[in-house]
Amino acid sequence: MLDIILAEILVAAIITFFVGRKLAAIIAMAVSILPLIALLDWASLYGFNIIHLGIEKSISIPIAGVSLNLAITPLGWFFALMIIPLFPAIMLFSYSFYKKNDGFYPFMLLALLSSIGIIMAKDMLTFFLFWEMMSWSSFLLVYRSRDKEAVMSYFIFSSLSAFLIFLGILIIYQQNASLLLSSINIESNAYGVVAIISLIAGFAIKSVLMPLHAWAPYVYSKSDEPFVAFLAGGLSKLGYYGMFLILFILAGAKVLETYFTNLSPNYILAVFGALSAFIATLIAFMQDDMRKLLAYSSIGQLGYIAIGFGIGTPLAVSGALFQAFNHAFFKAVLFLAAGAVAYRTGKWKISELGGVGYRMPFTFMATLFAIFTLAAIPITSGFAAKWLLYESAIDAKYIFVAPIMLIAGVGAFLYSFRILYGVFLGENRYPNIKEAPKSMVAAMFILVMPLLIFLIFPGYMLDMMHDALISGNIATLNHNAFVIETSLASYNTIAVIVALMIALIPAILIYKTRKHRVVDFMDNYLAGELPELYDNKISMHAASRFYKPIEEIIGPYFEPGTMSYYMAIYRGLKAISDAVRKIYTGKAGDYAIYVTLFLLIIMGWFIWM
Amino acid sequence: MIEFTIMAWILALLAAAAAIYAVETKDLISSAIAMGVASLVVSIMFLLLQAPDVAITEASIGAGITMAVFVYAIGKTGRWEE
Amino acid sequence: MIWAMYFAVAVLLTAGLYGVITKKNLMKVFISLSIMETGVNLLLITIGYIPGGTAPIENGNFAKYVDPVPQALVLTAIVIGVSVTALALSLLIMYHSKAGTLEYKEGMKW
Amino acid sequence: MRKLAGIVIAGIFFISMMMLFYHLPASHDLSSNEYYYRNPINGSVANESIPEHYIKYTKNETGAVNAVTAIVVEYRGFDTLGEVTVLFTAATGVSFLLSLAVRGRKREEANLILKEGSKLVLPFILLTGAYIFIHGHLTPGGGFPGGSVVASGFLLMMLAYPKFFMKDRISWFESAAGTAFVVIGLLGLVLATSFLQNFIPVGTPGQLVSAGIIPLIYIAIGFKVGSELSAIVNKMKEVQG
Repeated sequence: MLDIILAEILVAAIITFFVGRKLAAIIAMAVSILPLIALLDWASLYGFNIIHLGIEKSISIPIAGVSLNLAITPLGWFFALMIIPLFPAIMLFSYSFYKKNDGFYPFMLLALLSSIGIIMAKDMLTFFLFWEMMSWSSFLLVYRSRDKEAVMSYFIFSSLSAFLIFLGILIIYQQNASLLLSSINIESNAYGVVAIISLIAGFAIKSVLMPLHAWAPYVYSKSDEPFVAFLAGGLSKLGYYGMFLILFILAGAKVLETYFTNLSPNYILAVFGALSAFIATLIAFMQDDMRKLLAYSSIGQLGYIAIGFGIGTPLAVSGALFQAFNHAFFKAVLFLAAGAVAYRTGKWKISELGGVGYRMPFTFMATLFAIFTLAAIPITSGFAAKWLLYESAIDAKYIFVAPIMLIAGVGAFLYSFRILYGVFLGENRYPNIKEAPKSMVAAMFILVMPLLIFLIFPGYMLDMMHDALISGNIATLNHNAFVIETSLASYNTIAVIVALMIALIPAILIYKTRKHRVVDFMDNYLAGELPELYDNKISMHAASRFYKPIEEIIGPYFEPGTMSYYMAIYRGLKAISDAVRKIYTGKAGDYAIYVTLFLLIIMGWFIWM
Repeated sequence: MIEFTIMAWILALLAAAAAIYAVETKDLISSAIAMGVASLVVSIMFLLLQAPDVAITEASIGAGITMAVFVYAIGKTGRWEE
Repeated sequence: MIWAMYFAVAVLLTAGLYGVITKKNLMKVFISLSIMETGVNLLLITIGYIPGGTAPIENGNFAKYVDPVPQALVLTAIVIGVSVTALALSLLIMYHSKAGTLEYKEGMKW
Repeated sequence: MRKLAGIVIAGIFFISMMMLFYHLPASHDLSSNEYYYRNPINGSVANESIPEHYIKYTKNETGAVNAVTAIVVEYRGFDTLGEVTVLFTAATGVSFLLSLAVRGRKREEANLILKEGSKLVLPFILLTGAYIFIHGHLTPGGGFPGGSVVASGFLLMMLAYPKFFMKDRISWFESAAGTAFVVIGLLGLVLATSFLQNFIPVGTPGQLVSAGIIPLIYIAIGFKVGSELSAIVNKMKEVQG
């Protein structure tokens, strides 16, 4: 069955290359239904008896003398559950998004194929082959943007990632003489540690952990939104899949702990995650481009997963996986919503948008819910995930990480507010646009559904990840459908909902009783200050530099940007290369002398041996 | 076989002299012609080494066409080396 | 006889090498390279020679043949050599029509 | 300074070259161990060296009397195709580079004796060239020597008649010959088992019509080399300095 899935996606990728845009979208959507059905069937393995078709669970495909071993592992199943469902919805969205079929669908299908291959891989070679396939198919999708910075940075960082992963795999092979995940045992010596660190760094590039994130803002903000939705939602999770594999299933975390007896490297991972969450959040609310804002928001939200993996307690890892699942869906919805807004208005800059929500109410609703989840407003599933993470950080006494996470959580609300108010509410600048096409709206609402389900039943999420955690030697939390019990406290959905209701009552009362009037946009309370013009718009509007005071305080610290450090490395390398190049004088005679000296050495060696 | 050996040494000295002249002279046309002479001598040496196929090729190409190509090119660029 | 051939090879290679190292005229450099090429061809054929052997052509009375493999190699190498020389010379002609000279100058990259 | 360095390096090179030759195996016996064929992959050693095999079996395997021809066309036919491709590429490069320069220049006429003499000699040179490449499998020579002889015949004409010009016919010859080579190779793939394999009966060794596809391919190579080299020389002559 697995081979049929892979084969049909491959065949569909070839077919979609030749057919028209609508047919291509339908084909792409149709072929992604089969893995989805298979996924639901495989659920019976891990506690959810949804359908039972008796589909095969593992396979070896011999190709050119090497066999690709694929199997459904609990971890792979959980990650498949968060990556594959994105695909049909995104295809539904792009059904009306694209004006012509110019290579989007084939490479998207290849990206889907390779991500299935990655999460089902039973040995490291298969993993690496599909990883490379994922890298180049997504590179070609990035290349469609024709943006030099995006293309170059994605290419360089992808190559670096592939190099680091390959290095790690080679060291592991050298130690074990086997690449099967089941028989790998990483030794606790310098080589093993180098392998683990290089693998984690390679995966961190794909999952945009902070010092290695430099490609993401360019790529996320310049590529097509449906692809970015899949990239940010789905493909970035593959990096965390790899990290989970190395840290817990192959027991890399324990290896690191035993090797560095006096220092916990996992703590460093958590700190990187926390810095990622904190700094990216601060940068995010200074952005004017909606897609760039979402890109930094992605970096920040994905940082939480690294924090969870770094802390490594059952509570933290559960929270991290929960956060990964939520992020896949809400970030896909947000990027799709950005695409829908741009589809109707042609604008991405928040300062040029405004009032879109009045004309596109369904898009607004989907975005609103996604943003609630993103900002971890209570009762959403995002709140549950962050609750577990905060609690784990406090429980593990990570006194540096926990406060940073809390600040970043507030920051997430600040920038999501900009999207809500600056893009969808406020001055109605686009009175003549229509609601996004039905397929786009449908796609966004399909993606919101899982978030709603896990809002009410957060326990189901823990059920789903139960076997994955067990396979990584991590205990699971006590829970039922509504209540998650932890060592400090317990998270009870019903209690939260009731509390929120009670809190809402005064809010509603105030809203109802207080007399309010609709004010003109120009009728703002300037408090005596002269309206400062910014792009011919009055600066008090949320759309234009809403957080100007904060920007002025913290902005200078982020002025150089991460890219400048990479540029410094580049300049250093260039200086070294120029020095080496001095040998090449440009005189034929000099080259002849070099060659002759080399020959003389060889001849001398032959003569006097 | 001694006559072959003597002939080979004579040819070798001829080739050596032609090659050294070709490298040392300032007149590029003479240089190209000396190179052709060296090629021709070497083609006779190929014959002595029992390689008739190579000898024919070297005679017509090394002594003929390469030299012609060089002479044409020198005619386009300039005869004297500074 | 072999030693005469080896001597010729060594002189041809050395003369060509000396020309390439010291000469500043590009045309002279190519002439030197051509001489070296002849030397290399001669060396290959000489290595394949067997004292007392005849040319590798079956003539009924089988005696002792020289090694045919270097001959086949050199046969094509000569033809390739002349065409590549012609290519290089046409580049030189182009260069001359742009720069007006073939002498090496400081700062010239090629 | 540079001259001194050149003399020193060249002197050392000369001395070490001679010492290296001194260390080469003195008796070039094909059956000595160093010529044995060792398979680089599995380390197995064959019973006979490659030259020995060629000398012993060429006549029976290919029907060609001339072992060099058999190696060039039959045993190493694919390499020869590559070499012909290099030749073609170089000729194309020459013609492209020189087409950028201005061409055509008035030259003075050669004297009468050269003109009439070359007119007289040209047929014989062409005949010799054709003989060489047609009899490539029987006598010394073949496509490469024959083609170069033909080209030197045209070179003589170019020297004698400044207005002698090869026109476009030459490229027709060249492409026809190249195509013939590839088509014969592909026929080998179709009619026999692999590219450039012999698919014609070998015949009696020593006859003109024998040795399967070797004469055909060598004739094609002869035409190709001849036209290619003529074209190169023609281009070099036509360009204005």
